[in-house]
Amino acid sequence: MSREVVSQISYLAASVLFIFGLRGLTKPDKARRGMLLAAVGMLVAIIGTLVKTEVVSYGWILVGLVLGSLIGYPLGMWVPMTAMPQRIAFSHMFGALAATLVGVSEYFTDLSNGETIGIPKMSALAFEVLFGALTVTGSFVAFGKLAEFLPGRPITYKNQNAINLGLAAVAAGLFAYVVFNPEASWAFYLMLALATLIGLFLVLPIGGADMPVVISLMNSYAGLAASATGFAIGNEVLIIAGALDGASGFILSIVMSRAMNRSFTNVLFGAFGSAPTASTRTSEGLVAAPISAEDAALQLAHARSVIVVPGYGMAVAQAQHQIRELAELIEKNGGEVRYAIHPVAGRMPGHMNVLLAEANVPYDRLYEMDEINDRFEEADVALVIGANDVVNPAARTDPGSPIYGMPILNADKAKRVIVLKRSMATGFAGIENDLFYAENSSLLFGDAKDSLQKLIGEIKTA
Amino acid sequence: MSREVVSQISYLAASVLFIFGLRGLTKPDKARRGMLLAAVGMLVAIIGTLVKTEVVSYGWILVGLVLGSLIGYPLGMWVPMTAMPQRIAFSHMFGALAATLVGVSEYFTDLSNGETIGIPKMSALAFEVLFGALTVTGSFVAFGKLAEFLPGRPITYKNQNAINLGLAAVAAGLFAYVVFNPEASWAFYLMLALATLIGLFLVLPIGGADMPVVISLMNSYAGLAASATGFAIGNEVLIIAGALDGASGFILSIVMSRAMNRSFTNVLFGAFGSAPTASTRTSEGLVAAPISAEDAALQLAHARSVIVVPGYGMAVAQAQHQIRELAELIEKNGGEVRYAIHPVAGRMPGHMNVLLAEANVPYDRLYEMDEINDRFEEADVALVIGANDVVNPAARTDPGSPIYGMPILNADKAKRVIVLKRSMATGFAGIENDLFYAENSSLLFGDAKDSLQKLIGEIKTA
Amino acid sequence: MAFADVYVFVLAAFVGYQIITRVPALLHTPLMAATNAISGISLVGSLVAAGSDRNTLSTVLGVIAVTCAMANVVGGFLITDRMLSMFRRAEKKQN
Amino acid sequence: MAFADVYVFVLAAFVGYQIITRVPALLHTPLMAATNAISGISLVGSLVAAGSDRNTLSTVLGVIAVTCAMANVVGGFLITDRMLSMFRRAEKKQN
Ligand SMILES: NC(=O)c1ccc[n+]([C@@H]2O[C@H](COP(=O)([O-])OP(=O)(O)OC[C@H]3O[C@@H](n4cnc5c(N)ncnc54)[C@H](OP(=O)(O)O)[C@@H]3O)[C@@H](O)[C@H]2O)c1
Ligand SMILES: NC(=O)c1ccc[n+]([C@@H]2O[C@H](COP(=O)([O-])OP(=O)(O)OC[C@H]3O[C@@H](n4cnc5c(N)ncnc54)[C@H](OP(=O)(O)O)[C@@H]3O)[C@@H](O)[C@H]2O)c1
Repeated sequence: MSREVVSQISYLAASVLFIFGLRGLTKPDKARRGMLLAAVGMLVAIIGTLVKTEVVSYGWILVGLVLGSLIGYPLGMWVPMTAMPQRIAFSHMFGALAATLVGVSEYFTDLSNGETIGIPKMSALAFEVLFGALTVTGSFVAFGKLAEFLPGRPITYKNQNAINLGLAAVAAGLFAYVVFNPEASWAFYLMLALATLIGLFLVLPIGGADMPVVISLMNSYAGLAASATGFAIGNEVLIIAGALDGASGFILSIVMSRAMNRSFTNVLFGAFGSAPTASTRTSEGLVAAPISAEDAALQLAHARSVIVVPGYGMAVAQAQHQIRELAELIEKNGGEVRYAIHPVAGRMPGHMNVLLAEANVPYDRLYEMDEINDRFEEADVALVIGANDVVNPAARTDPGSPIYGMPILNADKAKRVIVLKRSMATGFAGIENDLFYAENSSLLFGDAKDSLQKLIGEIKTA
Repeated sequence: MSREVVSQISYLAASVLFIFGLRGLTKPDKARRGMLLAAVGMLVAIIGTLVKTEVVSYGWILVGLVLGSLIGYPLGMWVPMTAMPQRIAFSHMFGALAATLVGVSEYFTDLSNGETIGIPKMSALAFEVLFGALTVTGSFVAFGKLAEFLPGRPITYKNQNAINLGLAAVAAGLFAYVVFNPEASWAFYLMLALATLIGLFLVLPIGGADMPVVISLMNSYAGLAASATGFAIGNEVLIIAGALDGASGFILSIVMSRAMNRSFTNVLFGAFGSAPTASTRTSEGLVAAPISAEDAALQLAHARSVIVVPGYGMAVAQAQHQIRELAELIEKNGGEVRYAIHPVAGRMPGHMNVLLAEANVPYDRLYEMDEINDRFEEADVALVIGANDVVNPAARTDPGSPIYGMPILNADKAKRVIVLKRSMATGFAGIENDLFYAENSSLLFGDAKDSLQKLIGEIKTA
Repeated sequence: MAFADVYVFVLAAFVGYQIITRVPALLHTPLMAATNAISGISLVGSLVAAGSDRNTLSTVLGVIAVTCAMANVVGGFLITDRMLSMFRRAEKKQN
Repeated sequence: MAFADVYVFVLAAFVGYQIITRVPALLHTPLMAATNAISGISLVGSLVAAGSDRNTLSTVLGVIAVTCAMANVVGGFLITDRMLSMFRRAEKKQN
């Protein structure tokens, strides 16, 4: 069997293994094995590439592989779960950079060998470099905002939209030009430079809290860039992996935008940057009832059925371990504890699930919104921990509210509601929450971790 | 745009439309629109072929298209629903014949043009012709058995297995030979001839009742032959459509074999031909209680909840319209009527559903086994109409029974069971059914249609 | 024969598997009829055989193939639609 | 560029769509990490760029690309596995 045939078969095997790998993620108990398959697929594809006849010197390759592994290991093993959003943004930057550089290298080589690049290949290369470069800087900004070395607030400037549109138009013009004039390398590199600027200008004006949607979109763009690479160099496993990544990013951004009550086009065109609108109602005249840790502990200790609603505040306070501890105490007292997970609780799809899994909460105690929403009525206590928007009844009742129509968790239907938060501050959407003023609810003020520790102490000594 | 580009785009469009079309079948209310999409896809593909530069004379094409439409119209509009199994077998014959002839034409043309056929293309051609020809004769026999112009009983002869194995070995040898010696046309045509024999000998020994599994397998073979054609002539829409058909036939035969308690390999290797084993238990000493139409009508008229279990006998008696009529009478009396559909009730996947739909029974009254099996206990009457094996409690209770382990409908759990059949004869599996002797069940003997008409008359005059 | 076609086949088989396993038992008979209709796509091969004036045998076989495939297309789509048109929900009281 | 590759892309997008829409919300974060890891497949391009001695620029860019892609592969698969290993059912009483 010739080297090329070995390589082609390895790519086919890798493609199939990637697909089976992702399929594993449809079932929690098959997910790990699935990812193992995908990893094997990656290994097979690497080996299949190394045997290719074109690959003649291995020295630099080895340098890259070792360096990459050295960077990858800490990114895999040391990054804490709470840092996942920035971790993922960072990786998109790497992925897009790799795709872009391959595109440049391919273009430069073809050109310096005096080859004529056909329209299809040139379109693929231009697309790859455009989307790749845009994703590199866009992901970098997203990373910076999430890691908080860039300001999280929207950075706006004058004529922002006009400038962005102008940049995009020029880049599109260059794209068209270089496709029909592949030898015009100035156009190619200028387009590349503009794409990096577009990436910056696209993401800078977006608030830090909106970054998850940005990340998903960037995921999808990086996937498309990878597919374009595949078209350019005629490699199907790249096309397939790129399409899978593209589909994943695209679908996650749709899921998020739906659950956040944003329109689909809003997401598609990246125009999700506007700062959250101000509250439509004020809390004037309403009084929220505070509760002491002692009283709250008493209620929890005697509850037969508790539903925990975690939110972004749990992630901020890193309170997931204390939640599990408290749940175990309640269970020891004969109560049942379930967790209600809103699709966009936290700041990333699946955010709450990972944190609770980290704290050893079994995933069959975690219920999706549709599964548990009818059960709140029977619950003795709904324990809201750092969640706000996802339990705001205005989404059901107030047509004037910006989140009206967004599906929410019916925590307000529980017999008693205990809310753990630090102040009366609003959540991500910046709007008042009537739940806090409801008759059946009371607030336990303070950092969620501290409050939970107090609750645990009270129940233990009781 | 060149003609070839138009044609390529039309094929891409057709592929996508086929996929969307089949996706429509996952939801009953989107199925019709889906099939419309698929039909549009077919039209697009035909037009895209007709504009190709190779196509130079349209006279004979027109003859074929008109003739085909003339044959197709009655096959589509006049064939009664009860004749669906043979109708489908007949079509597989046509489909496989078309694929085979294209393969022969391609081979003959390449050879007479003095072209050298490469190994990949020759493999595809040989595969196409082998599987195509086998499917033509195999489907023909299946058609004949189902349409009852061939004897339905297994036609066996001496050394059957040895002969079949021998034929297969020779065909495989010819396959290998011709792949490496494409100019050996004698080997090609001899293989073709052997394949037609194999098709005959494979299906003749199989009993008529087993034909549905045969049909599904043939569906899958015909799909594979079409895919091979696609490989041979480098046409992706053929590859895709063939793969879709192949998957469908394959999955349906698995579904059937599982629900029939046959092993998977059994189906895969076509070795499903053995005649049903004889009963393990006899009915000695047991007495079945007959019931008069009058008494049965009385029970049905007063029932608050009736579950109808249709089976092959309903199809034989064409009793679906009477069932609907009876159901309406029961409903008028305030009773509720549901239908429990076993996955292999009847003689074809989905057989009962189509017949009941034909009789205007709304499909949301039809329940799949898993949905309704727990409801029999609450039902006042389970009305078993020409079903036998699918309600045989031996599948649950008698480890010695050939159908032990097969999932069945729990009709025996209903408060009363009324069985409509003509005699104490066994069903497809040829085994006794204890349900008929159970204390809570009684038999209304006679053709199902007649019995139902009597029941209707009784209730009306009551 | 392009190697990419192998990918096309494998991916199409995946797509097929995922779709077909989600077709409810209710629609299994229409599904069989539908795949019959779609199998008529061998027209893309037989039309070329019948109409490209290669040689007499090719034309004859091509025309027979066109006839068979077209019969499947017309008959298959018609009967599928006929069947599907019978499936309906119980929206209002039936009469 | 073969036209068949367009089919490969379209079909892969279908497969992706059908799989991803069935990933439960529970596993959305691991999914993001997993696609990150898989995106490291751009190695198949960057290894060639880095190792085929075409010209210095190509080698330099290639090595950077190999580094980035490999970091995603190693980091991505490790963190996905780390996350997934934390998800568990409540089989027995937890301690
Ligand atoms: N999950 C996603 O994929 C995603 C992506 C983008 C946007 N979003 C948006 O994010 C929001 C998520 O809703 P959510 O209910 O989870 O969160 P939220 O509405 O943002 O509210 C979080 C609450 O946690 C409290 N909190 C913060 N730090 C805390 C601490 N250390 N201890 C205790 N409480 C603390 C805050 O109140 P105090 O300051 O008073 O403590 C705040 O009200 C939604 O609006 C969603 O649309 C989600
Ligand atoms: N659906 C599929 O895809 C498929 C495919 C292949 C095999 N099968 C097999 O077929 C069987 C289907 O089970 P089933 O319960 O539907 O049918 P069955 O077990 O074959 O029994 C049919 C019953 O209907 C009665 N019957 C026949 N004609 C009748 C008439 N005119 N009026 C009243 N009754 C009549 C027969 O009894 P009398 O003669 O006493 O009337 C017989 O007992 C299973 O064993 C299954 O494995 C199904």
